[in-house]
Amino acid sequence: MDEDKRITLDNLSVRYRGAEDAQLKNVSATASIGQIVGIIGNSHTGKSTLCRVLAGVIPNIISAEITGSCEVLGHSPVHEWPNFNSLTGVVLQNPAGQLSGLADTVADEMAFDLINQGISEDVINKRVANVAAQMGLTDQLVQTPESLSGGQMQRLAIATAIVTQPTILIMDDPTSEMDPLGRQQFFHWLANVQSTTVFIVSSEIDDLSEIADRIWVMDDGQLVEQGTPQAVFNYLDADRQIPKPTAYQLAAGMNWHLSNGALPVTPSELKEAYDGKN
Amino acid sequence: MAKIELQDLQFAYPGKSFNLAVKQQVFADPMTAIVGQNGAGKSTIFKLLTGLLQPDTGIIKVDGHDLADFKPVDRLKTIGITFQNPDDQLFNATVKREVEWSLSQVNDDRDANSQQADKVLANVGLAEKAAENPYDLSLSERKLLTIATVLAIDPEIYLFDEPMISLDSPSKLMLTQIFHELVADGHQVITITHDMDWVAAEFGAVCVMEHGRIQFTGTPRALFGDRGLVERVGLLPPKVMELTSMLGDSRVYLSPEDYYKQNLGK
Amino acid sequence: NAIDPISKLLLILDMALLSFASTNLLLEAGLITGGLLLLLFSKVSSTTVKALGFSLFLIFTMLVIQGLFYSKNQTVWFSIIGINFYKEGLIYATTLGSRVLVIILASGFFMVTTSISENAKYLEQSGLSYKTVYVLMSVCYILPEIMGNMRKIQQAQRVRGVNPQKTVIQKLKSVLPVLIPLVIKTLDQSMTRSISLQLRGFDNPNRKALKSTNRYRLVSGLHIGLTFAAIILIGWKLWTKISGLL
Amino acid sequence: MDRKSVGGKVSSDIFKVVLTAMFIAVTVAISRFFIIPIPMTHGNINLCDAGIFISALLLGPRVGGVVGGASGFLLDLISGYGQYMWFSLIVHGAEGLIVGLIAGKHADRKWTKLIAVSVGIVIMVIGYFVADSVLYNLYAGYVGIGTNLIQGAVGALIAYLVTPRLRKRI
Repeated sequence: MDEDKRITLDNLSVRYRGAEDAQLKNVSATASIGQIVGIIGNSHTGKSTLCRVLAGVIPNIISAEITGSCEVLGHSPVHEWPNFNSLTGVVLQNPAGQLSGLADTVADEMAFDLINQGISEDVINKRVANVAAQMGLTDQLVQTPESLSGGQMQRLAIATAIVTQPTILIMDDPTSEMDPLGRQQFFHWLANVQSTTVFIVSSEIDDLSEIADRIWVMDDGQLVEQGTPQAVFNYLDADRQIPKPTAYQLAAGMNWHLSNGALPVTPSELKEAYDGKN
Repeated sequence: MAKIELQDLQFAYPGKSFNLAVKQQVFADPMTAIVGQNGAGKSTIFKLLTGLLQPDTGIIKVDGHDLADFKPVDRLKTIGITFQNPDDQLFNATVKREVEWSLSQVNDDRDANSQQADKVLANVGLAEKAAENPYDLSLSERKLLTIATVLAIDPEIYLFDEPMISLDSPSKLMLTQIFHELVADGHQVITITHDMDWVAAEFGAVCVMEHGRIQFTGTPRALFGDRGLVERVGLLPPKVMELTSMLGDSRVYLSPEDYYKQNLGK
Repeated sequence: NAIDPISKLLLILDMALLSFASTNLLLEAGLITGGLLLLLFSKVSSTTVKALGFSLFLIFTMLVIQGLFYSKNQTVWFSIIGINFYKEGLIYATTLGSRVLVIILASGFFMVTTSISENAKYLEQSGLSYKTVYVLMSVCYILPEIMGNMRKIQQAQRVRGVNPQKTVIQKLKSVLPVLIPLVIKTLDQSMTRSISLQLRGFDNPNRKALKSTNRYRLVSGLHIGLTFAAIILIGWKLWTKISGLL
Repeated sequence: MDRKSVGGKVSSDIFKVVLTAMFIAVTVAISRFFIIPIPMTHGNINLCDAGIFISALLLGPRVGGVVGGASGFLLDLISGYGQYMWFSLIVHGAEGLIVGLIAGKHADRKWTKLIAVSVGIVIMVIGYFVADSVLYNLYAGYVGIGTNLIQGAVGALIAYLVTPRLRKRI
């Protein structure tokens, strides 16, 4: 495969200044362009740090000792910042903290990045309308950002990240404050995202298994499993204390196997295994 | 178990169109979940129960006594609440002192408070962190700490506002375990949550809210059996039911275990 | 909306200075009517009404206190249930109250006619660095957010037994449990926000200041005229003070 | 967010810019919630000095000055004490600037802190004495000295209690 179309982490370690332990320890992983990579793991296992490295926040904004290499589609977030920054859209954990703090309305907030890039007003208006429609915020465009609910705020944060049409999208637990319907819509939207490479940290195991091309499992700063959702959840050690998808649990209890012998992790796989059994 | 009763409760925020109206409601099950979309009035009920808001009309009774007559200390000992965001309440220099501070609001005996704090911290798995600054803990641990500050006082009734948000999966298991222990000890637990899988698998009663009204109270099995209602109030059934209905089975299943029980060996 | 923000500020300054320079109640009344008219012709918001209500209450307490205790009180004007209100004090308090009202009305006019983003755009266009504009203007947006955080923290602490409502001691005791979470939360949010602003291209050199949608008339003329008026007023006030001393 | 791992490692111009704006807002917010009106001076006792001292001690003279001036101004504007706002801009601004200057790089030392904050209080008290005298009369000015001293002392005490806990997080 062409080297420019891959995401490669090679022996990546990160230690924050003044901290005793490394946050990331010898992480090596690969993924390809256009894939959705789901990152899972328990609290304090390095998921957020990994996101920060992929986004170039470490070491460009937060200083840290970093060894090993990180190449994203032929660019290095470590060495090619701010060039790399223009390719990425980032959604951090705390949605309210990501607002610019200088916008009358939701529409102004979405336009902030584009104004900073010096894009013309016509283009800005078009893109804002388009993104608002995607995120279901069209009715909220004229409201003030503070008046939004937690879930809407998260959708606004996502909107501000995708309005610049990034080729790489990095999201750290973007649905924590959404209600079930909002979350369902979000993952539905994400499944239909085209020509964008997505890294997403989430604890929504079921939704991730359905839409992700790769799953990376973090534990204590190390990347302990990586592969397709089916492969990862079939081999994941129960000691990791990470829940399995409901489809997997159902099939495991009922002994419904796929033709390749593995247990299903997505609804369609479950259907396949169920039909094969009955 | 203490019993909460709402009678002809009415509340409206000044200047907003939202109003809450509950004619008659008894929280009879020891483990009740309050569910509904954002803005349905779930948090408003909690604020009324904790006295942060006063009802416009109607009364709230705990074991037959009007809540408005409770002294502040008695109220703390009767109803304890944890909010969604742990960072809104942590301010002491160490984890242990945070718990002790809560205890000092109801009890002056320092030694007893210190012992109680140690016991509770061990209970939520934070014993090793007792001397650390609360803000050095992970989000999941901070959330457990705020829960510990309430557990320490050991009120009769526990209110939890979205306890599962920002907990990782081992902590979720631990909290569910704690809930069952509380219920076994004769406490009542009332929880606001969006997590339908959890509600279906663990709770005895569900109370559905929409636009400031209580639309349904009953068992999870009854709720999820009424697909029309579930859809109308903007809820999703538990994931296991989404899967089984895809497989052409329209019965109610509350968890994968529930499915095995009903289908294995047939 | 044809007046630019700086001219409006200068206008406020002029009105305030004029009301301080004079002790003539008729002039004060005129200024108050002027301020009221300005406000009515723009748009009256609920916040201005609230602010006005509060200052009227303040002025009322002023009238009572000065009417009773003003040091130059001599002539009894009227009495209520045996308590004497003096003419000198009441007149003095009316003068003070009018000044307060003039300032508040003029400021209210400024606030309702100028949106924050209009100010921000104007300041950026007039050559201020974007960072300075950000500090000055983002406060207006951050404030409601912080107030919201504060309310949430207060509630969370109140159900733990903190009661800030009754005595001054209780109020003081409730300061730390609210202040510390608030400041730490703010630090946290500042960090997220500064990371996010950088990611979103805050210091991008390509940034183009947005064209303000309002066209201002007579900008330089107004500025010069109003500044000149302010200087004259200050000069006049100083001169009367000095000549009073001589 | 994971504070232990990140605290104190973000350093940039933008961080200072954001912090300044945020601290102005925090100062106004806390002052709004703990405000005791004083009818005799037609003013009030509030906690804005605590916020100003904290900002000046933790973040230096420039931030201290801006936070002081802007929060004093805004606070008066929105609390209905509009007659004070221009005075507050100057008085509190000078207060924050000077406290930050005196505390300088040794804001951890007890005595430096104490001296800096005392000078700050003196500036504030004198400033408002002038303001009260101009706005009303000398009598109001004298009454103000007392209440402003109390306000300054309370602010200093709170800043003293809070700053050590925050220092390592910036």
